[in-house]
Amino acid sequence: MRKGELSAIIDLNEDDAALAPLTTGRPIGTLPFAGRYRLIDFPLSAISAADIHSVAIFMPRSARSVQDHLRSGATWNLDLIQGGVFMFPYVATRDYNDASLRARYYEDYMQFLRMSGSRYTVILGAKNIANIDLNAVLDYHRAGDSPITAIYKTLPVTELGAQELTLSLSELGTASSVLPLSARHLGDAAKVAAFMDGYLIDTPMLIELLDAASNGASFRRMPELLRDAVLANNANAFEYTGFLARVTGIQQYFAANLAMLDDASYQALLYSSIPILTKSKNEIPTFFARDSHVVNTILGTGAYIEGSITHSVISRNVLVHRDAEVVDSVIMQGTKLSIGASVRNAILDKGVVIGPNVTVAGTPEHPVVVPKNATVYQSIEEVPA
Amino acid sequence: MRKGELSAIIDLNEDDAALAPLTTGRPIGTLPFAGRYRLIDFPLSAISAADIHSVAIFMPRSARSVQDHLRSGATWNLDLIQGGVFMFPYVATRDYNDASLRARYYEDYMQFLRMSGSRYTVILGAKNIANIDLNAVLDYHRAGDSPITAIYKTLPVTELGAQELTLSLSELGTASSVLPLSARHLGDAAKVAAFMDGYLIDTPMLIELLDAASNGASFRRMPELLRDAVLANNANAFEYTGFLARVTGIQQYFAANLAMLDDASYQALLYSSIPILTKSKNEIPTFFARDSHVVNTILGTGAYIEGSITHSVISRNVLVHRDAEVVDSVIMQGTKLSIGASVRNAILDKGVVIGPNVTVAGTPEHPVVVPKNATVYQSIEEVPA
Amino acid sequence: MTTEMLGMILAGGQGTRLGKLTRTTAKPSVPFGGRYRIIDFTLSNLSNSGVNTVGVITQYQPLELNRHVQNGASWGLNERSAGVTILQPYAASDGEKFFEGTAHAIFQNMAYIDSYNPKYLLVLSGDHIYKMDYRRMLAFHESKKAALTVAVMPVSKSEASRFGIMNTDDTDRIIEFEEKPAAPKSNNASMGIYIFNWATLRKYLADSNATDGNLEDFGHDVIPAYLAHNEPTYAYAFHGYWKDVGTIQSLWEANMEFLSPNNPLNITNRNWRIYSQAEALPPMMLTSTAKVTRAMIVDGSYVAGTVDHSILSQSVKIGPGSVVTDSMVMPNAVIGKNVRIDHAIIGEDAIVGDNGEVVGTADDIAVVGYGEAIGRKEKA
Amino acid sequence: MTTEMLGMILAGGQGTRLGKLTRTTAKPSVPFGGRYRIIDFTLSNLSNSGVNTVGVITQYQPLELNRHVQNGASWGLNERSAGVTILQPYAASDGEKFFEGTAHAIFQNMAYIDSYNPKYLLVLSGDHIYKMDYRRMLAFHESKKAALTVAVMPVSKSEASRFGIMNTDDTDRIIEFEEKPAAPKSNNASMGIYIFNWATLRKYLADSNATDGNLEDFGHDVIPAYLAHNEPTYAYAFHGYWKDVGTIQSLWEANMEFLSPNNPLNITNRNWRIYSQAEALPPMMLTSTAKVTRAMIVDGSYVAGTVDHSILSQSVKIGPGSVVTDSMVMPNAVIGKNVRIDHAIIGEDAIVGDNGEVVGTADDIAVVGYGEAIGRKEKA
Repeated sequence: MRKGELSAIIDLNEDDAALAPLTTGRPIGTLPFAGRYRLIDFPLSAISAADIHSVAIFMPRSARSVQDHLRSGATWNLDLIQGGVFMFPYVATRDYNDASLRARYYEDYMQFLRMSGSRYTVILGAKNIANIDLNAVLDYHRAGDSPITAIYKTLPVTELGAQELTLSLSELGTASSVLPLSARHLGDAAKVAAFMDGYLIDTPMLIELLDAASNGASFRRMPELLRDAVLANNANAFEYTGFLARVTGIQQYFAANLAMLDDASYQALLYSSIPILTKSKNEIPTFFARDSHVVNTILGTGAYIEGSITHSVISRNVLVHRDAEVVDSVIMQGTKLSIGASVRNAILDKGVVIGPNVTVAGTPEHPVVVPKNATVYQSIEEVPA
Repeated sequence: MRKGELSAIIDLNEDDAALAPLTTGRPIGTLPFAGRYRLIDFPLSAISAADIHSVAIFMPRSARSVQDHLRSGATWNLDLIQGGVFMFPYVATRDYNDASLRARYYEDYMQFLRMSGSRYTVILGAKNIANIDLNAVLDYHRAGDSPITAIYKTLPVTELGAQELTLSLSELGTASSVLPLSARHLGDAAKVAAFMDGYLIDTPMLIELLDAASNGASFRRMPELLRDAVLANNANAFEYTGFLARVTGIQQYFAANLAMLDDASYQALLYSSIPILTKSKNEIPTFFARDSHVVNTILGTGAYIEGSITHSVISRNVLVHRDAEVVDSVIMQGTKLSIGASVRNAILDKGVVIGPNVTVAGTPEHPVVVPKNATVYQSIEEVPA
Repeated sequence: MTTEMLGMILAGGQGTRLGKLTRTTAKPSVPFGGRYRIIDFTLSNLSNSGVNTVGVITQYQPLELNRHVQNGASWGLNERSAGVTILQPYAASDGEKFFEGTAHAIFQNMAYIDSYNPKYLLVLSGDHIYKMDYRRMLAFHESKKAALTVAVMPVSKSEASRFGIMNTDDTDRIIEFEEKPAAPKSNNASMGIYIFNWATLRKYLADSNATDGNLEDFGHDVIPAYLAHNEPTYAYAFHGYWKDVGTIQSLWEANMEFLSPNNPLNITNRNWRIYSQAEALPPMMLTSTAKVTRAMIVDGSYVAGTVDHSILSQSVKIGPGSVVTDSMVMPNAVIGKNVRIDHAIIGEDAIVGDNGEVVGTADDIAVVGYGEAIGRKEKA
Repeated sequence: MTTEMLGMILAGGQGTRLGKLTRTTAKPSVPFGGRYRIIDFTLSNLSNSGVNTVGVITQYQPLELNRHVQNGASWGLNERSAGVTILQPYAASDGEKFFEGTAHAIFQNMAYIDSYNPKYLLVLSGDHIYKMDYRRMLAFHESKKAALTVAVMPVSKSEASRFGIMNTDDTDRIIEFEEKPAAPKSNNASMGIYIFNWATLRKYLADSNATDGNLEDFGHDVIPAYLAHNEPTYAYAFHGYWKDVGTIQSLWEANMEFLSPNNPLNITNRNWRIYSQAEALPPMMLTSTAKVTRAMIVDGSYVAGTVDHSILSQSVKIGPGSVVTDSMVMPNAVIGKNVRIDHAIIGEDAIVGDNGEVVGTADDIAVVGYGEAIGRKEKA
C-alpha cells in the first residue's frame, strides 16, 4: 500500500460498565491481556502492519494509562514525520450540547483527516481482540460498491448478549443496518453476523458525515453517525475469520485470557502474520526457584516464582512465594502472593497483595475480581452456584 | 547535574484575555515568536539545557496546537526511556469542585512527581520570554535556606501593569510574598522585583502541598498553592538578569517580536549558552526575487519575497508579492500579501490574505491585529491618537 | 522478515573531482541548495516512493554522513525493523572487507541484504539531484518481467559520449551497452539507477566471487554479463530534471539552476518533498545595510552585505560592504567586511577575511575548501 | 559543542576465544543472561552514570551489533547532538583506516572525539559484565588531578599473573605496571577501564603517529609511556562483581553466576537498571509437560520439557521429553523432542534435532554455534 493511503481512528470511548471494577481507572483499551499486552495493542498492531502512520485516538475519560502506554507511538511506527498519533481529549456529553464547542471538536477531527491526506480511514475500537489484516479489508472495500465497509465475524447466536451489535446482511452480502441482537428478527437462525466495531470508509465521505453532524441541530457521536451511514448506503460486509474474543464483561475477559492457554488460540492470535506490538519494558528474566511447579501457564518477564501455578495467566513482576498456589486465574503485574496463599478462578488486578495462607476462590462463571492495589488478608470464597 | 535530579512542570493555563484574538484558538504557549518559535520553546529549551527529561505539561483548553508542536518531545530530548512528556488534560473549574474528581487530578500530578524520582521540580509558564539557566537556579536553591525558590527580574515600576505579580524581598534577599503590583506599598521605589512565574521547589514539599490541597475543603489551583507556600516559608529569590519580554498584552507581544530586530537582544536571547530548540520544519529556502528590498528584518524559511520589507518579523511560508510593502510589522506563517498591498504596524496571524492594493496600518501603540485565516479586501487604518 | 524492494545507496566514492570540498567528507554529504545535502534527494525519493528499508554503503570519511543520516527520522525512514542502515567496511573471520567497486560493495553486504530477503534490489547513487518515483520504475520492471531494469534519460548526441549508452529494441529491451562510446548509436544515458531481481543478482555475484571475481562494477561488468547471458534487461525512460553533481562545475551549475524560480525540479511541490535534517537555528537576519536579490537564504544566516544570484546555507555570515554574486556559500562560512565573492563555492566552516577576494568565472569556479581560512584571518 | 566526559567503547575485537559463537558476530553482541547482550552492561553503566555521548568502535562483523545498538534509545542514549555512534573502519584521502590496536583505534577516531571537545575520555571494553558508576571514578580522577586513572580490582594472587597488575604507592599513584607478571607484587588487576585527560592523550597519540607510531595499545604502550614520562597516573579501586566473558568457559560461568538468586550483580536493583533492546514478543508459555526449576526464562519461549539450572533467552523452544541442565540457550534456538543438553551453550538460531545430545562438563562446556543444526534436523 502507498504510504499515507490509509489513516485510522481508534475510539476508546467504549461502554465499560460491565467490566467494573477493572475499568475504574482505565478504559477497556488499556486492560492488560495475556500477561503481556493491553487491548489497544491489537488495533494498533493491525494499523502498524497495514503501514498506517497517522492515527487519531479518541481518548476516554481516564486518559493517563493510554498516554503512558502509547508514549511517542514509536512502538507502532507512529512517530514518523509523515504521520503521528493525535490524541483527541475526552469530551463530556454536556460540552457536545454547546453548538460552538461541538463545531470545534468536529473541526478538529476533520482537520486530522484532511492533514492525513488519506483516501480511506479505518475506525476500530479495542474491545474486540483480533488480528485483522487491514490490507485485506481495503482490497475488499475497493472491490465493493459502497463507500463504507463494516467488519464482522459469524458467531453462534448463543454467544452474543442482547445488546451486542450485529449486521443485517442482504442477499448480496452487503450490510443494510447495524442493530442490537435484541432488535433483530432472526427466526431460527443459529448464527449471526456479530459486528466487530470496525469500519473502513472513504475519507471524503467521513469528512462529509462530520461536517453534516457539526451543523446538525443536536449532538450525535461518531458511532451513531457511522451506523446511520450504513443505513443510508448499505455497507460492504467484510467477514473476519480469525481468532476473536469480545470483551463485553468480566466473564468474557476472564475467558479470553485463559483462552490463550490453548495452543491453537495462542498461535492464531500471537503468531500470525500480524505481529502484536506492545510497549517494551526493561524487565529482568522470570526466575523459577528450586521448588517451583508451573504448568500450562503463560508468564511475562520479571516474575519470581517459588510456588505452584497451573492453567493461569501471569503478568510481569508477579511474586509467588513458596507454598502459594495459583490455579485457573489471571494475575496482573506487580501482584504478590504471600507464603501459602491460594488463588483459584480469580482475577487479581495490578499491585494486589494476597496475605499469607489467604484463599481467594471464585468459580469459572464468576471469577472473583480483586481490585487494583488491594491488600487481601481475609479469604474470599465464592460458593459455586 | 545528575540525570533525573530535576523534573519540570510547564503550566499553560495562563490568562490570555488581553491577547485576543491571537489566543482564540491557542494558548499563550503556542503564540509564534520571532518568525521561528513558539513561546513554549523558551521554557522547554531551558529544561532541555538543564538535562531535565521528565516534564508535565498542564494543557490549556485548546490543546491541539500544543500537541502538534510537542509531538514526541524528541526536539527537547523528552523522548528518552528515563523520562517523557506527560500531558495533563485541561480541567474545567467546575470539575475541580467535585471532591472526588479533584482528588484524582491531584493524584495524577503526585504520581508524575513520584515516578520522576526527582529531588527538585521546576515550574515555569510560557509568557515570560527568557533563557533561564536552571542549573544556576538549582545551585542558588541549594545554597538557600528555603525549600522553594522564586525567579524574578528587577524592572522599572513603570514597565509593570497593576495586576502583574511581584516579589516582596526581605533584607535577607528572600521573598516573603508574591503580590500584584497594585497591592504593594512601594513608596517612591523606582524598581520592583517582577515575578517571572518560575519556581524551583523540593519535590517532596510539592507533593505535600498537592496532598494537602487534595484533601482540602475547597479548590485551589497550583499557582495559588505555590504563592501560599512562599508566604508560609519565604522563598529564595533568584534574580534573572538576561533578556526578558513579558507577553501580557497585544502591545507587549508586538514589541517583544520587534525587539528581536535589535542585534543585542537577538544575540542575547537566541545565541546564548542555552540554544533555543523548536520543532523543525521541512521548509525550502526563502527566496528573494530580483526586485525585492528587505532590510532590518528577520525571516523564517520557505518565504517568497518580491516586494519590500523594513523592520519586520516574517514567519515561514509568507508570500510578499511585487510592489507590496511591509513596515514595522509581525507576519505569521502562510500569510500572503497581494500586489501593491501595504502593511504597517500590524500583526497578521497565520494564513491571512491581504488583497491587492489594500492597506493595513496601525500605530506603534495600537498595532492592527488581523485574525487567523482572515481575508482582507478593504483597507484598515488606525488613526494615530 | 520480507521486504519487497530494498534500497541500496552507493555512497562510498571519494568524489575526488570535487577537490577540496571532499577532503574530509563523503560526496553525498556535500551541502546543496541552501538547506540540503546531496544525499537528501535520493533519501527523499525513497521515502516518498514508499521504499522504507535502505542501506547506505559508504567507506570514505563517513562521519559527517553518519551524523546527517542518523536514524533516518528526518526522512521518515525510521520504522522499526526497517529504516536506514549505514554500511561501512568491516572485518570478518575471512578478512577485511573494503569495497572494490559498485557490484563488489553489494556483494560484501550480502548478509545485510539477505536479512531482509528482498524480492527486488534498487541500487542508487547518492550524488544525483533529481526527483523520481521508484514505484513507477518497479511497475515497469514487473510488467516487463525483467531481471534488471536500468533507468535512462535522453541526453544530447554531443553529451552521449560521456555516458553509458543503452541501445534498446522497440520493447525497451536493452540489446547493447556502450560505455562512453565515441559514436553513440542512441542517446539513452544510464542514470546509475538499477532494479535487480535479488535472487538473480545474488547468484551472479556469488558465482563471480567463487570463481574469478570479475563482477566488480555494475556498468563495466554486471550489465555486460547480463546481456551476454540473455537476462531480460530493460531500459526505463525517465523524463525530468536530473543532474550528476560529481564535479565542481556541475555542482555549481546545479546550484544556480536550483536558484531559478522556474527550476524544473519544482522544489516547492509539497506532494514530493525533499526532506533534510533540520537543525533548530534562529531565523535569518537581514540588517539595515543588506541588499539581497535573486537569492536563497536559510535559517541562522546573518546578512549585512550585498547578495545577488547566490545561495546562502545555514548560519552563513556576510559582513557589511561585502558583495556575493553567482555563488554558493556552504553552512557556517564567515565572510568578513568588504569581501568580493563571485562565481565561487565557499566550503563549510570556511572563513574569508576582510577585504578578501574569491573570484572565479562561469567556466572556472573558485573554491574555498572546508574550514579553509583566506584573507586577513588567515594570518591569525 | 562540549561534552565533559565522552565514552568510547572498544568493541572491535573478534573474540576468537569464543570460537563458534563469534564466527558471524562481534563479541559485544553475544547474548547473555537471557535477555541481554554483553554490551548492554557497559551501555547501561554509561547511561546510569550520565555519560550521554558514546562512541562504539567496532570493525569485526558489526551488523548485529549495529542492529542491537541502533540509535541508543533502548538505553536512553538518544539525546540530540549526543547519543551513541557506531564507529567503523573508513577510508580517508590518506588511506584506509583499519584499527591496529586499542590506542590506535582511538587515534583513528580522533575527528569524532574532537567534534565533542571532551575534557575527559572514558575508554571501556564492550565485553565485561559489571555495574559501575563512572561518576565516582571521575570524581577520584579529578580529586587526584590525574592525567590517567585506571580502574583496578583485587584478584587472588594465583590469578594475578593473568592480568595487567598496577603497583601503587600509598596515594594510589601507579608507580609500576607489570603485564601478566610471573611473580606479581600486588593484586591490583587492570579492568581495562581508563579515564584520560583528552588533551594529554591526544598529544601522545598525535606525537606517536607523527614519529614512530609505537603507541598502538593502551596496556602495552600507552601506560608505560605515561609512567616513563611521569604523567600522574592513578589506580581507582573497584569492589564489586566484575567478569571478563572472553572465553567459552568464563561466559558460561558468568551466566551460571547470573542465575543465582544471590548474584552479587543484583540485577533486580531498579536504581541501576541494565537496559537492553526489547523486542515485542509474546509471553513465555510453559505447557502441561513443562518442568522448570532454578531457571531464568524470558518472552517468546515455549517450554514443553525439563529445564533445571539453566537460562533460556528469547523465543527458545524446548520440546517435550527434552532435558536442559546447567546450560545457557541463546535466542531463537530450537530444541526438539527427547534432547539432552547439559553443561552447554547453544548459539542463536541453532537447532538441536529430536533425540540429540549436547553434553559437556563443568570444565569443558559443549557449544553449538550460531545457526548450527545438529541431530536429526541436520540432514534436512
